Amino acid sequence: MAQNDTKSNHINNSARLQPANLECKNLHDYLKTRSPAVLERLYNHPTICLAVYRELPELARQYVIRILFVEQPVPQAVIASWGHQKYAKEHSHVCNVLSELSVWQEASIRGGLAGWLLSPTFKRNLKIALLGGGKPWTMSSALDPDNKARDVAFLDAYSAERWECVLHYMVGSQQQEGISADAVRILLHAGLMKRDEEDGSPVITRQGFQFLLLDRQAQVWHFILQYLDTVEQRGLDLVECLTFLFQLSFSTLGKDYSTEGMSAGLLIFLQHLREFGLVYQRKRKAGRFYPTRLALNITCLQDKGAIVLEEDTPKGYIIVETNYRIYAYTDSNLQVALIGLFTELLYRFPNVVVGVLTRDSVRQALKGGITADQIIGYLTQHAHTQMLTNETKSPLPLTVIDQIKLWELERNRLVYSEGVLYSQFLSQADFNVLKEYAQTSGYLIWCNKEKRTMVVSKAGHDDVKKFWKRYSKGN
Amino acid sequence: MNNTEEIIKDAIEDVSSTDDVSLLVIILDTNPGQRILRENPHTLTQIIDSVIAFANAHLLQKAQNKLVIMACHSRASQFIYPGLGKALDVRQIDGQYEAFTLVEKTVKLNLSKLLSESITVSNESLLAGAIAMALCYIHRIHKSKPPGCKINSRILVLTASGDSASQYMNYMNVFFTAQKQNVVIDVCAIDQHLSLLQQGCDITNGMYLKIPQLQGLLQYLLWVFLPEPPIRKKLVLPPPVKVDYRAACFCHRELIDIGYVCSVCLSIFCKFSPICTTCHTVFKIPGPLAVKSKKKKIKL
Amino acid sequence: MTTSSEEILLQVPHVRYKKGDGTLYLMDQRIAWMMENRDTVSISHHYSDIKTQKISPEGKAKVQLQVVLHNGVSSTFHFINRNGTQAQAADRDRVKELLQTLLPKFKRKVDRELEEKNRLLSSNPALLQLYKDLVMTEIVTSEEFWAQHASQYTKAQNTQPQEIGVSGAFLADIKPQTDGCNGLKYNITADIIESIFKTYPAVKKKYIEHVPSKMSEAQFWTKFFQSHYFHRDRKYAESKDLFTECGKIDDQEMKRDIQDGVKDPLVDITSFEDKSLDEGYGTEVEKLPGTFGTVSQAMIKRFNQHSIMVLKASKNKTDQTSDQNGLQESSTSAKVKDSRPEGDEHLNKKLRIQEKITYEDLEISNDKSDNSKIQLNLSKVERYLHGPMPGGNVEQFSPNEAAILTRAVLQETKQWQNSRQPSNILVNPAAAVGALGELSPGGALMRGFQEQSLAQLVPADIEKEVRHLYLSLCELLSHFWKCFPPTTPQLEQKIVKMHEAIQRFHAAKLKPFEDKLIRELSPLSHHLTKHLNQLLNASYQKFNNWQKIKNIR
Amino acid sequence: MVNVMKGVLVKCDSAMKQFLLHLDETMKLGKKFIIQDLDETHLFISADILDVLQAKIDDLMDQISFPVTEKGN
Repeated sequence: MAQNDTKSNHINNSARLQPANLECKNLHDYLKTRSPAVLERLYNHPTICLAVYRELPELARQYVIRILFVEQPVPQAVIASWGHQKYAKEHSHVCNVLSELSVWQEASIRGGLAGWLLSPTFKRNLKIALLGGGKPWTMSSALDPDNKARDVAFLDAYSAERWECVLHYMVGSQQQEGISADAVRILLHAGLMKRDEEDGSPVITRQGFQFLLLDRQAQVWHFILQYLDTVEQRGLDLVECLTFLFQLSFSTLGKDYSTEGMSAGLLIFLQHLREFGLVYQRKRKAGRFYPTRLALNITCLQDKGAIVLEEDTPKGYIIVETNYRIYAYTDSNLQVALIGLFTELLYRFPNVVVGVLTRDSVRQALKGGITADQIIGYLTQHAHTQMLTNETKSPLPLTVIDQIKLWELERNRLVYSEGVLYSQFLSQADFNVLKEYAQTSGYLIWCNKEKRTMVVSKAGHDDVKKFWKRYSKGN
Repeated sequence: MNNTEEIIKDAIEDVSSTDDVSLLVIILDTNPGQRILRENPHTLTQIIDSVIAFANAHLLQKAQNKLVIMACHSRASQFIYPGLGKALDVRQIDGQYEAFTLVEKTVKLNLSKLLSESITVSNESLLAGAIAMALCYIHRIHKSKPPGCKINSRILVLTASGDSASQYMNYMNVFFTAQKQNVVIDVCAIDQHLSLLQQGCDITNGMYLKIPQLQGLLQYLLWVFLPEPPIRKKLVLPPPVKVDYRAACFCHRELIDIGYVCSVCLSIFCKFSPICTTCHTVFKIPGPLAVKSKKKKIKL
Repeated sequence: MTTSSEEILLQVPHVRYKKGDGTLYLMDQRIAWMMENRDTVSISHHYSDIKTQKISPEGKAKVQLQVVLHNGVSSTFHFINRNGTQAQAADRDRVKELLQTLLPKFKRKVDRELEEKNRLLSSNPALLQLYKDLVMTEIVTSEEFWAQHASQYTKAQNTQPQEIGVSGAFLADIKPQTDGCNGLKYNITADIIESIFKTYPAVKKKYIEHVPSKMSEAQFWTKFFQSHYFHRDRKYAESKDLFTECGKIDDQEMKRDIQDGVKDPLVDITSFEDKSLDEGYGTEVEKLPGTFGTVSQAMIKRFNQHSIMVLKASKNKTDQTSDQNGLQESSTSAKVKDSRPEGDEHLNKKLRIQEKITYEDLEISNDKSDNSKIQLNLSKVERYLHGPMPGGNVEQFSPNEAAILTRAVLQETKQWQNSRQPSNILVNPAAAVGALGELSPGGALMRGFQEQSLAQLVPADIEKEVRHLYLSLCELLSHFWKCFPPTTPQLEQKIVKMHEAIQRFHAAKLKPFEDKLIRELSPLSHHLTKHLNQLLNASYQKFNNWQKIKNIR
Repeated sequence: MVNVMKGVLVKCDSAMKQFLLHLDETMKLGKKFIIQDLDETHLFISADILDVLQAKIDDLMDQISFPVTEKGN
């Protein structure tokens, strides 16, 4: 991702040169981009701390928990000595993460040693979340039992139905009712859809397709992130919304929560969530709401595919055979449409679709900007339980995986990068000077000393040119 | 750039190793007969609170982590979390994460129930039995788990009572069962050193820790026992000390380095006797030769 | 240039070098060439510089001789004797013969020591490291180093290297290459010749007889190769060849050998049918008719004979090298023969066959003693069930005792329902820090950690450095301690020298390393070099004591 | 003085490069498009040809690929 960013800065986004891929940040990436001030405010809420903690890498979690009860800063050398030397790299990586999220800060100990100190706010609130204390979260004030309580099955059905609405709308399949202008606006904002040139009707973009191939959790998370970007304009408080979001994500499925004590802003937010099916409310003014599976563990991108032990998780429905055949046991148009993105559908029955992965079909998808990994990911995460039973690392047949990757590779046997060619330097010295400059400022794409030839990225051209002018004036 | 990438890469691949569900069964020795409890009952509260906090810390690690807490008594062992019957419906009372509150309430409720109804008879707790129960539970979970998901499960035993010679066989059975099911057994000895359980840890390559003082028990727990086996290899943890596998002679029950083993029934004796007291085998050894044969036996 | 001291061994006129005619001199040190009516030699190569000499093949228009130097430079001399090619060739051969004799002498002359040392260092890295650590840092001088420290290596060098045997395929390895017309060109190297001699003493005899007296070396070999002897398995006979009697001799050899038989009873050199195992297997194959049989027989015979020769060549190496006479060969084999009485020969055979056909792990133990079952009746079985510890610390409670305990615990539980103790009581910071201290490496609970798994903490490069430190320090110390008790003044001097060396080592190597440690990985800095320091101090102490005693005397 | 040209740097394996060279000198794309042959794996070509080229490459790929799956029945 990072590379893509930098590149796409250099090269203007001609789709051929640099296919702009859907980048789905995880919580970590998202928070990194926020200012320390915002982080500080966020850390005032135990829920956020909880979420952040869970998102930390394994080692980091251990470190944090180890110094959670320590008040004074701990020498960095000591912390370094906790891990085996073999994993020193990982250790440093972890330290970076913790600093980036300002979970801990540098603090010097007398004796000049540098030490780490947990951010007090973070520490306090994580403790609260873990051991109690502080004041209850909003939404968890007492309720008299719901006379027609909803069970989990119902909630799942509801949330699925709501969410599918959005997806259906995106692929432009028949049932389009029930999606609000608001949702559309977010889709547009997220660049998942764009207004068609001639008629203003929204059409799905390449990113949209990629979005569709994500797993449910990732979709929701990405969608919500996009939503949060727009939150400010709606006059809602970002921190408040985030907090609430995470409170939801840490709530218990099948339990009802009270809306009382919620600010007006939050109530609006709640309604939006309701529309996307993250929460269920019988009616707007009902004093209670039920969080749905969509809202739970909303940030857990990293452990996708880690099956939760509950029995009622959505079942996989795709079987992939080594002869590139795909059997999808589904009747949902959406899923059929999705499979259709990268397979050639052969037969369709009421409850099963048979397709075959061919070079053309996959290339079609690749042209559409879907990456091989996304295809593979989709197949994997929807793989039928029968596929999961074999103890191999991946449920899909390896031949298929490799072939898909190969098909992708063969497309980019040529790597293009727009640039400017500098050649026929009069003297080696000139060449070196310019090369040095370009290299240091990171514009140099290619160079050859003997031929005194170099290629500078387009973005860098003007800059380099200026420099050259100045230089040649110089002597 | 690239090295951070590769860090992330291996970070990812060790996620793949550790992102499976991890099931922790905590076995808590609640026998009031334990010395420390007899001296000061208040320590029970302290221990319980530490354990609960620790349990919650485990749940905190990953959303899909699973937790079971068992109470081990002088007569019976019981699951106290998740309790029998349907989970009680708790609301947040303060800033604590609901699920954690639930754990705390359930544990305390069930535990006090257990304590009130069972009267203790001896200071010996049925730890072996409790571990066996835990193993059964784990086995059940493994059978019922959906395909394609991995569970690495471990057992943590907290006890202040000493190991009891009378459970020796049961101990060994559970240890080797655990080893076979590759379930790791961790032991936290609160009061006295436990040689038997230590052997258990060694067999299932778990951690054994005799905590120096009760003060800050939680810190020790979090430090040593919170990391799951996959992560432990990355951390520097208290090294496995030399485990004492010496056998005790059948005659005086004393640990011996070198002894006499009956060639028929494998009984162990610290002194040579012409007749094995267990299987009554008569060793045909003339007097003078005894010395020589003794030497030979010592070679064993 | 040419000093009078050099005596001229050979002087050949009419030698052209680079379009210039002149005279070729072979001195005792170098080969030189002087332009005609010039008094300075324009070419002069020391024999030691010369790698090889090459000569133009027979029947070439030009008769030339080329000397190739070690540095790749080569200079070609063209012999232009007025009176014809024969003369030219004769000149050339004279030079060649002489060079042949001279060059080997000088080969060795190239600065042996240095080369030797280099080879030593490069061949064993440990020594190289030692060299780096001790010499390059001027802890000991290079002379001492070679004198003392590397002594065992140098000794190891002087041991006689193993004799190389003859490759069985050495004749096949000679790759004939066709020159344009239908003739083959064999180029044979010195060691090929050597092995031929080893294997075919008869040929060697011939060689000694004929070359160079009757014919030139080249001619000899040409004859050899095209001779019936070499082609003996081809079936056309060619009379009057100097190798025919070689063939005869060898045949006698062969016969004798066959009579002797080969020690290994499992090979049969007397059978000449070419039947591979699977077709003779079970059924007897009838003899193949026609010449083919005989041809192949000859071939097999030849092969057997060849291999016998090869074997013998390597077997009788010692006494062959002692005396270059071909006849020796036969006599030795004769010796071999009568040194083996019949009796034990059978025995050997038996043994050999035995070991081929029996597998001891397949042997069934034939002690079928009484298998009457004895009923095992155990008493006091519970003893098995008891743990291996001084058991029985179990105490039973009397009912009221139990009641008290329960009550105490119960009212403890009462408090849970209403209150929860705040976290800072759960673990107060002090306790937390304490635990942290105990559990971090070097802490109370990490006892035995440092010793055991220090290795895991130390990065590889540091580890390597430590190893080197030990290597060099131990070297020094060993020499230091060897000097005690100092009986001779030399020893005393050496003690002082070594002591200084050790101190230099301490300052130059150990100290910087320790500083580095402190900087890089503080938690274990002192542990790593503790032992090294102990060693050092021990030696220092010893030295001081010794000094004192000396001063007292 | 130094000579400056705008264009696109192409990185490819040498086989691919040969193909490009071939395209270039046989004018398969209607005109010459390689501005400079930089080295074994790099070419500098004119930017405007890009889409045509990519298309060309694609149907080359189509030619040299064979179906891994048999469709139907």
